[in-house]
Amino acid sequence: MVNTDGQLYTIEGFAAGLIMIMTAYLVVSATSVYTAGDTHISDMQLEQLGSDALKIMATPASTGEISPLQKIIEVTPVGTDNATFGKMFGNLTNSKTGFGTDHIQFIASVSYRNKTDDSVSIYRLNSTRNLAGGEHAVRTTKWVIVNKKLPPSAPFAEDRAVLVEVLMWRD
Amino acid sequence: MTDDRGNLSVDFLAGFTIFLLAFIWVIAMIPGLLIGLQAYTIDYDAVAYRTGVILAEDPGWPVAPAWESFGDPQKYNVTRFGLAISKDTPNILSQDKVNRFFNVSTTNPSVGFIYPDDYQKRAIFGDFPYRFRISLRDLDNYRTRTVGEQLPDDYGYIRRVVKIKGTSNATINKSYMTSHSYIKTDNATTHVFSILINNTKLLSEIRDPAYQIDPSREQLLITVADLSSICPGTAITLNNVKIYKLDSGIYSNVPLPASNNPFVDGSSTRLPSSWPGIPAPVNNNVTIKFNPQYIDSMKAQNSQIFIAMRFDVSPACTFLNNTQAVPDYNNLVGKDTFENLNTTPFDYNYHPDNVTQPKLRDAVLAVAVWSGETVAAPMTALFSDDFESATTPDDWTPQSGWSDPWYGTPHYGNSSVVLRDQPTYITKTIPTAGYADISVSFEMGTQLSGAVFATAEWSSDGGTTWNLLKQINNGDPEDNNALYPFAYQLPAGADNNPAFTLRFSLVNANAGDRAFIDNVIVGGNPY
Amino acid sequence: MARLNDDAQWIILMGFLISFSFFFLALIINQSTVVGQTTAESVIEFPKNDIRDLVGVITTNTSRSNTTVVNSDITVISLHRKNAVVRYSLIQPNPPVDLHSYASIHYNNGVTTYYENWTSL
Amino acid sequence: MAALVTMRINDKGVSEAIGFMLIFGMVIVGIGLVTLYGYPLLLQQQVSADEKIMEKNMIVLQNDIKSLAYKAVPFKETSLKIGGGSLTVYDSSYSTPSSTIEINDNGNNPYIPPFTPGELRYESMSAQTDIALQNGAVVLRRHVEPGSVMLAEPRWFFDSATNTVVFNLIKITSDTIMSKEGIGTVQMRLVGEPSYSAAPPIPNGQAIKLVYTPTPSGGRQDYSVAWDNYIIKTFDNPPYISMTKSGGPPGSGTPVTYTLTNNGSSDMTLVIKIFEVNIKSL
Repeated sequence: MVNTDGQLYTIEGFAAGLIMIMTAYLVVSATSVYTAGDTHISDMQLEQLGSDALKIMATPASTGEISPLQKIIEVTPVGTDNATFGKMFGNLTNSKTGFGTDHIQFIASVSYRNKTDDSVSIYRLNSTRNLAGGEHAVRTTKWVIVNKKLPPSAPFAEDRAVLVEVLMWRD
Repeated sequence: MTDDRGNLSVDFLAGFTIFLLAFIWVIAMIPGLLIGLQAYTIDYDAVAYRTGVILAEDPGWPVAPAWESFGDPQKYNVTRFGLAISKDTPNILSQDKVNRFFNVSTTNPSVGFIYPDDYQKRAIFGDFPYRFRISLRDLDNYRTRTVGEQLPDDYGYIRRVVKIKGTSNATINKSYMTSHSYIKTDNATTHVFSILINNTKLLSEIRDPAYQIDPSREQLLITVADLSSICPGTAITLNNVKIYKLDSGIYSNVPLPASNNPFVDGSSTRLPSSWPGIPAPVNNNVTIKFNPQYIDSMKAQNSQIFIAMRFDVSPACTFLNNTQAVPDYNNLVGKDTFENLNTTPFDYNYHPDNVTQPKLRDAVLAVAVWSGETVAAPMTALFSDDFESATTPDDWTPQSGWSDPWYGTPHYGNSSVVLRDQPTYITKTIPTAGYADISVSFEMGTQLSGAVFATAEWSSDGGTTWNLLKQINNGDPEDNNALYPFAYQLPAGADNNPAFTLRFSLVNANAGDRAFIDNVIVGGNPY
Repeated sequence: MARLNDDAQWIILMGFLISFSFFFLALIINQSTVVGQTTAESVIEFPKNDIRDLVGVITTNTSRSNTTVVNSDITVISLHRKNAVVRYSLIQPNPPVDLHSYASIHYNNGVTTYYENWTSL
Repeated sequence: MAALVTMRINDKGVSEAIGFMLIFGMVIVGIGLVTLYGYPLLLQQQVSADEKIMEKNMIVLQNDIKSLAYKAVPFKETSLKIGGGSLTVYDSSYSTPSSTIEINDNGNNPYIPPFTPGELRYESMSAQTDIALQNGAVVLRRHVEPGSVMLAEPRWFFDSATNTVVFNLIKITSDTIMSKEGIGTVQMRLVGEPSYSAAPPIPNGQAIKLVYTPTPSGGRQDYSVAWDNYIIKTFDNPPYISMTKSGGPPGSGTPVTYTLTNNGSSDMTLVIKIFEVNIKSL
């Protein structure tokens, strides 16, 4: 008499294994790899940091003073670089509470309106370096009221609202 | 019939092995399946963001009276932490709120807020027991304050740039007294000096809470200095300080609780409750520092507060006196005294000659959130010394007598320690048994000339060999008579080491060279 | 032995059980992948900082932001650089009758419309 | 074992071979049923999952485009899995555009040259569905049904407080024809400064005419129904704007003209901004 018990164990082991592997295959191929959410989180963090730093720079240290940001824009001729901005902004955004510093790069520019034709001109205020292709940046902005000749050819200085825009990214 | 028992078991083994192999293979695929799943960090980031917003942009709850004014017994009334001065001034933090927030205890409910329970309910929110670490680094003061645990590898994070509103203060020194004719030519033994805090004016002249002097929310600091130089040789006692409140034309005398007693001669403790029964002898200066809660409890928003300080001098002399000499100080009548042509109280106002105005300092606030077990228990410093003791650095080994407590600039708290005038050092052995990941932080600064330098070093063998941590040379940026923070993570040689030693030295020094050290902290993770 | 031995069927049952649990796990994972993203995006999408900044610049120093030049600066630059339609008007204090200044500020970027009537402290 | 055997009552009539065949047959039938019904069901599930995932992916891409256009961020990239179909970029100059938009004044004089947005399109092979990211909107169209749906809206708006109509047109360009299946990284960048035109104010009673020309009749890429719903919802704002529609109907492949007449008391401002987004790679 041939004993068939043995074959049954083997066959059923095979069957169970096959079922599991098939399911695993289907399941793995059906679920997607999805990393989009993370980039938005870090964008948000960077944006918040930059917007905070600009806000702090636009806040005078004590009453009666003018804010550092307003001063920087007022003293810097249109089109020239202002290193004070870079130093201050870099210090505020790169400082951490623990050891070491962050590595945040930025390009800061100022937008103003031309009174004659309502067009908007932009000039660069300061930057750490240029944005290389493929780097992931965010933009933060801050309104400042300055007393300045805008555009530089304007006959007199008056109170103007300008928008400071900072494009920032991590190394 | 043959016995088939053996047959069965070989076959069973074969079938079961195939099943197991397939099972293991399938299980091995699960991590790959979970790659795309990063909801946990996203969640942590969102919680960190929320906490950051609450701390940086919200004044907390309750607002009036402000939550930070609740003492530890009533801290259960605090429902939400928030460090902003008001809801209209996001990112501008109040120093008092910051101080109260970072007043943390790990165990003792009567000392401060307890990590993590008190904070979870009021700053992190959510039923989930998140772990966290909140630090605030005062960029202008080189100070970092932290509540929470050591960071794990993976956590949600947000960093906010903020400003901290400093407090205002006034120092009334001899030149100020002279120029304002506070030193009257009445050769008497009893003198009254009065100070006016006009709340109505303070709150209406500047309306932006970020720059406002608001005595009911922020501490005022008034120092009457240079008393010993007014009439040398006379003995001065501070006999009493009376507080009068002028509210809708009516003067009332408000008792001064002992918890708001003045400080005398730079002491760090207030005059005891036995004062003014036993008048306090004064050598040089008197400092008045009222708790905002005290002013707030007077409902002083619309009132003027007069502080009348009575000094007794012996022998009689021409002394500080700007208040109409009233025969009976014990029964002062507000109207007669303060609305008198001969009374010109010192006005605590927005004039920069009178009062150093509150200044906003830059700071960075970081919130990290995670969950689960952290490697380290709540951060415990293995060793710390802020050199506040009068005989500092008593528990260090001074090489010679040339290391002393230093009350001048620079120091934190009461004092730092100074190494001075000749080559000298202090050392301290701090056993790190049972701890790994040793970190050292301290604040150091110098005032050097010539080829002199100051060093901070550590040793793993009790001082036979030294490893340099920081050296400040003459002319370095740190060589400007200020303290700078330094922090170092030490290599494994410092771990679990009973002979771990720190040393601060002043090398090649001559008379006049100084090195200052403060706030030495050694930390580690228990094994 | 005349009867089929069915002792081994628990193995196949186990296979099924594991397969099903695996399948459900995958379904749940598929559902959860998009959750976090929306929170981050909604934070970015809502122009809280922009609005705060705008209201701040208009209200912190009302005498400076009241000029027609500054008003059109803000309106035009908002539209050019921030894609937002902004309009505001200010009423300066009139001492001693009224010590407060007032502003009405309107902001619309197509997604968020914001309107504020502000009175100085 | 011997004891066990003796306890069996009667197994003579039971054939071991037949029993085995019975069980074996049942297993085979079971497997057959699963293959016949279960597996297609599973595939169906997977297809609709692919589609759902792609809908979300397209919204993620739309968010990237929003960042580029409205936040003036120079560069964005997103990794995503394109399942069950392919993602293709159609340059703005593609010869049979899925739509052409013209904005004219009262006298049919154009404010801008005819605008073809170009698009990023996901074409599902099995679900017979297209999802397109065009002009800042995400639209979906099933081949078997006539209509189309807008999954995410572009940022066109009317601000009644200032009586301003804003059209943000987004042009998608690419240097080469690109298509991708499987896991891909969509890299896009903002080209230049947005072109901005503020037309002369439109007084009360005057109108703006928006002409939407879909792909010719019978074309699979006719999204005019979705756009029609959106335009009506956004700009039909009585009492400020009275809107009339002519041509069409949407879905028939013929141009639809929307006339937006200023009914407000003040002049209406029209703002048209054109952003160019270049898809660098897929």
